[in-house]
Amino acid sequence: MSDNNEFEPKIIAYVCNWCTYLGADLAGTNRLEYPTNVRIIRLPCTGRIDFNLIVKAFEMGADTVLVSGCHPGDCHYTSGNYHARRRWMLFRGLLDTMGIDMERIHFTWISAAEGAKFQKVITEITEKTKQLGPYEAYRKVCKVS
Amino acid sequence: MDMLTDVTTNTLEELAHTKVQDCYQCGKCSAGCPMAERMDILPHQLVRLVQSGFIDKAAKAESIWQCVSCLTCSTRCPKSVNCAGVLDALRQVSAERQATSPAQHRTVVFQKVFLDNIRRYGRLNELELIGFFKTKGFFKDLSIPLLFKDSLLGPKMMKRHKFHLRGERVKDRGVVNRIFERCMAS
Amino acid sequence: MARIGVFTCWCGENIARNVDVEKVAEAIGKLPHVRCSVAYKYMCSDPGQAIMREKIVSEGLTGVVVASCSPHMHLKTFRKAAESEGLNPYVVEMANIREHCSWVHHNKEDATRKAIDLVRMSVAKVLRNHALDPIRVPVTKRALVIGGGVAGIQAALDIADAGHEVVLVERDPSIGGKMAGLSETFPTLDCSQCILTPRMVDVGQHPNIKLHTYSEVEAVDGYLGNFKVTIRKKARYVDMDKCTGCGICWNACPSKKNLSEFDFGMGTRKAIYVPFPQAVPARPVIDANACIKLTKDKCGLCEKKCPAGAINFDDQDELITEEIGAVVVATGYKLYDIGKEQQNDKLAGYGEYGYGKYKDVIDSLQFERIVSASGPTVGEIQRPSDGKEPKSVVFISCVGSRDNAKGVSYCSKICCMYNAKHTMLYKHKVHDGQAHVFYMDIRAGGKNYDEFVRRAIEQDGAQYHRGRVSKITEENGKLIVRGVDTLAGVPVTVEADLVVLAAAMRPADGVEQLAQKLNVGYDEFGFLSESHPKLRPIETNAAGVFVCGACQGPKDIPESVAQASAAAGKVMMMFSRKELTREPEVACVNEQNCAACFACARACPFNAIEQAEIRDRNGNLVKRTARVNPGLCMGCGTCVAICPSKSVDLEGFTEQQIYAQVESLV
Amino acid sequence: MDIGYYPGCALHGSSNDYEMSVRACLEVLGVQLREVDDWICCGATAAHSLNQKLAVALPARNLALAECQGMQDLLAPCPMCSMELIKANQAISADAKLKKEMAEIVELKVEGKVSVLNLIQIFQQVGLDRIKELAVKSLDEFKPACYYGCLLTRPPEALQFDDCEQPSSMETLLEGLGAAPIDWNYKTECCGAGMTMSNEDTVLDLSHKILTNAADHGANCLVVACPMCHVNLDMKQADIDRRYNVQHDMVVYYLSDLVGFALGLDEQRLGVNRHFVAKH
Repeated sequence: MSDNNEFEPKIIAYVCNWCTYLGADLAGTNRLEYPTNVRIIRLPCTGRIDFNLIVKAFEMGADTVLVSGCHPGDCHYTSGNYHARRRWMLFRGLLDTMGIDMERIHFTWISAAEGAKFQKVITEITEKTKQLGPYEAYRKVCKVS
Repeated sequence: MDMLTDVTTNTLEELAHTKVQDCYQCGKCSAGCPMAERMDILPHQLVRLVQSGFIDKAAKAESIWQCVSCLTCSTRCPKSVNCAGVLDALRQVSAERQATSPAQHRTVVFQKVFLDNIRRYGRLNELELIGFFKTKGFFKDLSIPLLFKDSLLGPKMMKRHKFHLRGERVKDRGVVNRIFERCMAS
Repeated sequence: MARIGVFTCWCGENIARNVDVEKVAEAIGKLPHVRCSVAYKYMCSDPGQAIMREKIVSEGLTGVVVASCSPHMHLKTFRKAAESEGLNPYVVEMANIREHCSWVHHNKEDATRKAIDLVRMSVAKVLRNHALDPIRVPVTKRALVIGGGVAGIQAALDIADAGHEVVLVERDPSIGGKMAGLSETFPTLDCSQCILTPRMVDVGQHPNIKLHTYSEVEAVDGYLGNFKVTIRKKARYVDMDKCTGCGICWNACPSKKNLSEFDFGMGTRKAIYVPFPQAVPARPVIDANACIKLTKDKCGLCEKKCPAGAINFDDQDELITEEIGAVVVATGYKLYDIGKEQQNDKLAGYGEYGYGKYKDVIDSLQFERIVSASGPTVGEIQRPSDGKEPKSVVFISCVGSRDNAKGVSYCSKICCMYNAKHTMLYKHKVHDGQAHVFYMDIRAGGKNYDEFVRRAIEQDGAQYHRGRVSKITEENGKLIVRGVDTLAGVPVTVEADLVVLAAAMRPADGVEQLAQKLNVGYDEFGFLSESHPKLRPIETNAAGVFVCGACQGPKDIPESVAQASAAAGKVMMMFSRKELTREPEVACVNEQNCAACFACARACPFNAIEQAEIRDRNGNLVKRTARVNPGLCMGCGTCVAICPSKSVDLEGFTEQQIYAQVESLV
Repeated sequence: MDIGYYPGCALHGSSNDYEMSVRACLEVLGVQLREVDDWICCGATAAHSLNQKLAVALPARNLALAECQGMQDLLAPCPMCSMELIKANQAISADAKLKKEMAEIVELKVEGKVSVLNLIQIFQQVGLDRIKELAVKSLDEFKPACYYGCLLTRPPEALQFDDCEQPSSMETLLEGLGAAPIDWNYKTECCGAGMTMSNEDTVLDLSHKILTNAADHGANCLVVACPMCHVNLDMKQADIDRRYNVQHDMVVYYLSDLVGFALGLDEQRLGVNRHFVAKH
């Protein structure tokens, strides 16, 4: 990646411990290759993810944030992911108003059995972020304020 | 020339707007089909042929022309496979080739004449359709009885005013023709 | 001053091939607070753990990061190792540089860079970890079993025989469940009642079992080891203490034509009745909707005739509470409703089969009653419409099962076997009759199962056609069954006298509401969710609640019984301890900051947050606050995200820890 | 009530008796029909057998015409037309790409938001109570076998009309008007429909079974709401009789004929005198 000056995005993924984290484990067990740009932060449940964490990630230099948990109905904690989804619906508008580029936030469901989906999602998000370029706009705003 | 070799399962699926791989061959389509007893290849077998990529064989089946499009198969399918749509698609594929059997021949001719009729008038001219169909049928497979079969019925229908002698035609026949051109072209 | 030790694993070639582990160890060694950073071939091996233990002591470590595989693999291993040297296990973290790095990235330089990042994140986190103590809770050594079918009976007897008290709650007037109504059982054809009723009697007489029939669970409070359960005892109108079960009342009752639930409508019962002669308890109940006294205030014959004076028309529902430590759910199944009307809008009926329209189209449980020696026809096979012996019977598999369009997508598992059984029982009783089976696949995996199906075909002459049936109509007293034999490739029409539909197995009514009371998950079909499909098949995600039998998924009798004994085993394990411990990674409220909005309490999937009051020494209310019950909290963190005043945090995943992880990436 | 009206070729051709009956009946019930100006054929089976695109385009043109002529509800008494219109309607409203493509092909903007109704639905909208109020005569001499055929209820996910296996809407209506509909087995079996001309054997066989079953269950007439069913069961009945050497003598009414009788209309008004099999 350092061979040329191609932009290497920084992607932070907040994932739940029971589905997506295990999905990523499965991708590993099956040796499914994907770009190295993602940094996974393990949380018990997507229900734990509040939107400050998303904002914080951008503040700290993330170019894209991924939130991923269990499929609806599969939550280890019965309904945490429903809360996450509901909150996401609400904050989506708020983040949008705040001027956060919604193309840089991704919300997906990846189960423990979906190693291939994890690979696909990470690959696609990395590609997309490369096209979007670094999230300078946000950091500039942060500096000003 | 065999035009079917390039027809794949996917092509069929697109034409039929359905996923044939969903079919698990329970046979409920064939069980309920009012025509099954006359069919050489049953509906579930046709779907299986398409699943396995034997489109040639499926498109040559006489049974696709025996289908009455009653939709019983699609309605009762536990996997929501549009079996009637698969047969429609097979007919479309097959119609582009030479007719291979009288059953197929009669139906294709009828449907082509039907569409031709609409193309010209915008609406169906039944009298002309029957006349045309019978003549074409006569020339193609020399079935004279067919030509006269409905001749007994005609006068009775006249008597009951069940015909428009001239038939109706729409005002804007140009647009009808253009619609046909655009659909046939693609 | 924090002193962190970092141990990077080669995992043989697994990590070392694509990640330069020595370089990782070196880079991490330079981080502040890191006292030692070493790499070793196999950290999880005994020598690997020994290195870690040695460093904990020699360096006086206050925190440990192991950079190796997934924490799901070895976090427990390393925490245990640390604990053995006196370090609190919750100051050990892992960095997953195998599944999430070396196995998925092939460019060694990039992978090494990422590995360093991952370890750095874990170091940042562990710096903010603190010691946690396992949560200890006392345990009430008394179990609740919900459902008195064969699974519930087995679980109750096993737990009771181990010397613990059991409270068994059954919704119907008698225990026995579906099995009590079966004729004979596959693959041995032994009589269902003969094997079940002795066990029912055992339950009724067991000194450790407290039986509540005609009762339902109303509410569940508390947590693992300490549940308080409210049970509704429905008005029975018969005083159980006075009644001797002599039978004078039901012989006297003039209300005769009520369809028997036990016979699935194939027979009738009185308004005061015992569901079947071997019922436990052998005490009657009055059907309030059918009783002439209760509906029209006339009659009252049973009361007049009862020598014990046990009839009480003023009886009311009664709520009682029981304190228990563990719950076994064994609520069983019901059959998919084949008729048009459905409770669930995802399902539609099989209008084409005429169930409910033609009297001689019945479901499998109804057939069980027709063929059962204890059934309404005393085992004579007679069809419902005219009582004639059917000479041709069609059995149809997968009615509702494996039907995405109108039914459920899953296979109900037991129907292939009982269809074979039904053809045999039929042939054994009607020698000149012919049984036909329409099936899609024969699923007969199990000891002596496939042999059993072959016997039905080869010895008892059942005619099997591979194909679904499309339509059933009635003509001149015959049912015209239009199917297909897909193997022969021909449509098949059978003129039948009786048609038996093998309807899909669905969870019993009300199980979703019960699951909500217990905080147990359930799938889209209403089957209760086990904790892990392979390794924790009996546990649920609600601590102290176990499942067995068909409430968890379609099963046959042997499987239900095995699972019930397994559930009993889990309960006994719990009861063998003086107190229970739970993972301390739970939420806790900063009660000073809490604004008492209780948004957390509403969001909590486990009802683990209660409204508490802080009072001063004189008992004056200082403030109200949310408070987490650590016995109930499962540690999902939903409350943390929802709290507007940031007054809740989740141990093990605190705001500080997560923020530190993110910040370490700059 | 003022609604759009798409008669389709059959009602303007050999089934003009059906149109007479529908128009006469709805006039009494106070339903004004506004015919789609310059409508074209829906394409029927021929289009979806030979060209899938044409099978959408032909109905799409009619939907577009109805839309730009300001119609919200559209009565299509022929179930074949009705089904083709509904299917095209749903396909277009669900698929923006197709919507655009169709607008180009048919040279008119089409949104797919007209609500297409069959004759039974119109009667339901008027309401059984209202029809009863206007009725002058009980239908008690009729013991009809209500025949729905294939396309009144199929495909169920598209049409969302009645129960596709055990429909009962015609029975409910006629029972309300004093008739005694019988229960029978062939309510939704196919009569051969579009095969009338190309495969007569099939049609005769299927129709024969239907007529036989209706008679076996005690029907004294058959009621249909489809021009093709009427052709096969009425016009072809003499052929069926000849071929199977029977004498069916089964009068076949359109649903609107019976409703019309109840409303006091006579056979001439309803076009019943044009049927082949006469009441004896």
